[in-house]
Amino acid sequence: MRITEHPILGESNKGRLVTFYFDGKPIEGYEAEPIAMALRAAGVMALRHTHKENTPRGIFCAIGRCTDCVMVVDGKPNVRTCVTPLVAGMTVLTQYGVGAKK
Amino acid sequence: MKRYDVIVVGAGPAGLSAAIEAAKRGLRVIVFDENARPGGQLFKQIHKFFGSKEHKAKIRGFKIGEDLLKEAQTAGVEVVLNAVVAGLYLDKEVLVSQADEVIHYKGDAIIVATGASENMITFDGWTLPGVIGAGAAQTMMNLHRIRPGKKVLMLGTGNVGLVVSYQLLQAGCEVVALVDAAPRIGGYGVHAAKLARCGVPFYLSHTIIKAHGNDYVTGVSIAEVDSKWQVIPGSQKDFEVDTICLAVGLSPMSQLLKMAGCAMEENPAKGGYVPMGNSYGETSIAGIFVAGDVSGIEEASSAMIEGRIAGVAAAARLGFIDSEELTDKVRELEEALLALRAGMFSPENKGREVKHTEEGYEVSQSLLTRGYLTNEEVLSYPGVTKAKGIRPVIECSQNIPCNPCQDACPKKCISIGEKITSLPVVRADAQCSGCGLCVAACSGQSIFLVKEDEEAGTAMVTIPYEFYPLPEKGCQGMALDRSGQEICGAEITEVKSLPAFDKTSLVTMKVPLSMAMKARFFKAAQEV
Amino acid sequence: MQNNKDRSRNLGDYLPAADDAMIICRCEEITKGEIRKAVHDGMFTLTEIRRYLRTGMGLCQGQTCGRLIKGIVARELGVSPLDLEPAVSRAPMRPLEMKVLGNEK
Amino acid sequence: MKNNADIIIIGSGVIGNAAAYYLAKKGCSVIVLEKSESIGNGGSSRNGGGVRQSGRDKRELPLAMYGIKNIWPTLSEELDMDVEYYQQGNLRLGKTEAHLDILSGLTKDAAAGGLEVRMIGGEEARAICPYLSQEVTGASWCPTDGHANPMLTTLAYYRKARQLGVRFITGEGVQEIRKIRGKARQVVTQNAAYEGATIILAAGYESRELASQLGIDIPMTQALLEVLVTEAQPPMFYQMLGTAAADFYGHQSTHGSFVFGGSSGFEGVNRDNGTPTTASITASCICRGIMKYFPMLEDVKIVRTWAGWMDVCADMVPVISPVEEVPGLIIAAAFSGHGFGIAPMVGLLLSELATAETTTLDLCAFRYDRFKAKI
Repeated sequence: MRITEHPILGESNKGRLVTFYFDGKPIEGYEAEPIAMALRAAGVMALRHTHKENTPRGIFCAIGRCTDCVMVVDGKPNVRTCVTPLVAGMTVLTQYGVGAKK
Repeated sequence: MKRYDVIVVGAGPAGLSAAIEAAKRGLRVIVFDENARPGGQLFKQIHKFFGSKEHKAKIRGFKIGEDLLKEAQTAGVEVVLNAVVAGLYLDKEVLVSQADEVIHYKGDAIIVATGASENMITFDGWTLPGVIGAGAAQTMMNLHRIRPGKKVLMLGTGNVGLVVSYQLLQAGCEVVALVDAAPRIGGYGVHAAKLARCGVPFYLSHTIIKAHGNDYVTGVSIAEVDSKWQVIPGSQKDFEVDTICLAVGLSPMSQLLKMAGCAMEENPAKGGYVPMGNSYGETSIAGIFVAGDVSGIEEASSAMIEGRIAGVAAAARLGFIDSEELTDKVRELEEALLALRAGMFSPENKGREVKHTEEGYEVSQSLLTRGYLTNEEVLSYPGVTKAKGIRPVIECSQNIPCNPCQDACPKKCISIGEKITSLPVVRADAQCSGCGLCVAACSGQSIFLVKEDEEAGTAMVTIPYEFYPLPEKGCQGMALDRSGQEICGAEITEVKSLPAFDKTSLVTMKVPLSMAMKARFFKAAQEV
Repeated sequence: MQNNKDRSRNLGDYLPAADDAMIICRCEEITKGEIRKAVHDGMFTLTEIRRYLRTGMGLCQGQTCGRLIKGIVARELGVSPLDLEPAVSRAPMRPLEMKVLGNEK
Repeated sequence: MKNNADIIIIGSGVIGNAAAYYLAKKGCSVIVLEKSESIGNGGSSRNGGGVRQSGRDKRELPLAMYGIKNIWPTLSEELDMDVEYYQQGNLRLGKTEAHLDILSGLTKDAAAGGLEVRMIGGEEARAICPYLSQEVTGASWCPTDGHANPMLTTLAYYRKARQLGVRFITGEGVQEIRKIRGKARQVVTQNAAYEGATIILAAGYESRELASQLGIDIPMTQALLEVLVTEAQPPMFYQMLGTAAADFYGHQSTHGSFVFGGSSGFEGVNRDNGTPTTASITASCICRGIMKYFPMLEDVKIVRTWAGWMDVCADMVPVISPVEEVPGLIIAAAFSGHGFGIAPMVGLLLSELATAETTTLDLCAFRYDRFKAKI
């Protein structure tokens, strides 16, 4: 899903590829890009499941406003992954309701 | 308590412009933005802007952003990023969260330029992953270089829906359809035409009835609506898509102002709940100003001018300039603003169908409902001449505020006149050299060069091209007409990509003579 | 506004609609049907709806659903959305960790 | 529609709404007039939700105890709506000797009034609420205290009263209570005049101005209180909490969010812009207070803060009283920031006063004419 070459923006230069962990699986993403973008590039659509209806949610506004992309990042729930920069070694978990799956 | 002359909230086009004008007049200015990058929406806007020179026309949004940042730096503006303004309190105090602390700041003036947020619309399945805002798509593609999906359906044919759809194509996505419940395309016809000639269909008077999928979007159903917005039974159409983009308007993000106690009003012409303000953007609380989308939804071009007005007005309120300088400067800026607010898409025409241009030309119904001018209609506009030899063909049929083509032609073949919303006229005695500067300068990509060769029975058609990969000279393929239909074989005879064209390449294709006024896009033959 | 003042005004019966199960407030998962019923229960202002159902009280603080709810409530009351005052705006504008908000400079 | 009723209530807060409900149940016709556009928009929707007996003035204690024994446990059922009432005790926490002295004093007074409340050590406090920091050295513990959702309680009374035929009119600010032939009878607003045999004035601080037109002064002032609300957390504990040092108070709600109130210390001299508005320093101060007792909440995010006015009486106890010198007038105001927990009981008592029944509890301690100079 990554755009490597673009007619207007030219070649992509996103810096260093790093490894992080999504639900235990190692995934690669670019350092400092939003976590949600790295996950989208890796084909992950559902970032959390809701509290009442347990339905999946993903990126919606992509600018930190709608809070639909919240996940458990390094143990902290409700982290807006569309505006939180990726750091090497991060552990990112799908959020279920208000926390990680028990 | 940290203290500044002016605190600006939001480093988008309005906020930066305000900060620049204030700082240039000697004020100590700080700008806070919650994002990691400044520029607001400008860095997501990769198209060339409309307007005239003073509005930075034909410059791409992100370049305007870079220029504004440089200008701010030179003027001595402090820009603080990743800084969330948590609240706007009594005595013009803001509480700002930066990294792991919150910091108190007070300003003698506060300029709120927080922009807008996207409106949403509900339908069965709208919470599924894969249903996203058009702004989200833009952010993903142009900031983070991620395709939102492979196959996308866009809901909304205002300028945002049209521009983002084009960006999706540029990013390599397939746009399966543009859908709008309104019976007419809401945005500029030229933006719609760019999509139509790539073969993207428009479904007007249609709405989404369901997004399919269990874990994420796998398809979408749309249906036609009647004049009372009720779904017409049996009109359902299904598409296989992985992404549904919603571009159904913006709302001013005015929460800070409401919290501060500014008098607010619900104003449909301004797109929602906005602070009441005077012509300088000053709210009911003296010293609190607003500029840009937060004070009423418009384009980035007008946001920049509103920002400049607020910056100058803040300088006057704080006694850095006298009232004469204020009046002079604001008069000049307001004229520029009025120029942008004129034409068929002016705020007062919002929601109204305009049937004729200012010049009396009929507005094409085909353009409004299908996104393209018919072969016959094209010939009626003043940008299209029957002159022989190479010439510009300007398929510009609506009064939009834009005039770069007039300035671009070194031979002065194109004239718009004083009023920048007027339709461009190609002079009958035009001595076109075929330089192509007008083609690249047209922000709406609606200028083509046409040259017939009667003897050979062929014609050369030069089109603006902003896709990747660029076809090469000698490349064979098909020419498409304005509706995106393949109409004949075509061969690329020249490809020009000059710095002066600013990333718009000029691709010339050879087509049969009869196709000279029909062929408007090129599709390379699939390599076997 | 005049219209909303008398809370004994007859709104007619609450009639179930096909799209009552549609989520409107994405954060708190409040449906259109719940919002419509709340109006019939006497919640005539956006502030009351918010307190009654928690719409707009989730993580995003109503940034997405505010406008949608306004439309639903207005329709149920038979008034223009322009007559409904949006619910209040409260600091902080984005969620802030306690340790950050407590660490003042 | 008719503007006459048996009883006119001024103010649709939890007190006014509860009174309206109990009166309607008795078969009275009632009109409730509310100045705000929204029902219960004052302190009723802006408080910590405590349903406490401990820590109360001994004059209020019987009201609180009666309500907790007889009304709160079945209130959700009675009103057909979950008011999120939890009766899992109240911990008032201390960290220093001075704190424990304060708590011991309060505990002694309350126990003397017949309340089951006792001092416990830090370990026992942590056994009740395992999330408390080691710094907590002791607490007062009242197992029958609890909390409820004030917004829902206020709206539940409104909803039920409305169903029973009570007429509520919002955006209807009262300008004057007029005496007719020696009796308080007419309530005049900008739009209309309403008439009732009895008028219950339950308009918070604004009751002072209206009563003064009839020559009655309730010595009270207005003070701002602020509350912060966190993002939802997994269920952790359901006790009501407070501290000896008044750093903060609050609880975790059904929704999972924590609702914590507190102050900066400047409440008595704060300014506002005509609406109850939060100050830039208070939420931070409350956060620091909470983290001293619950360090593990430091990463929890605050999603919202709000402010509300308390109507603070000179002696910190409300006025719940018929006004004999203005026949027909009943005042219920000056709840001093702890009216919510006793509101159902006060509503019941008001319904008895307004129908000239013998009140379930003696209300002498709450008379409007109790205030005397100090020497």
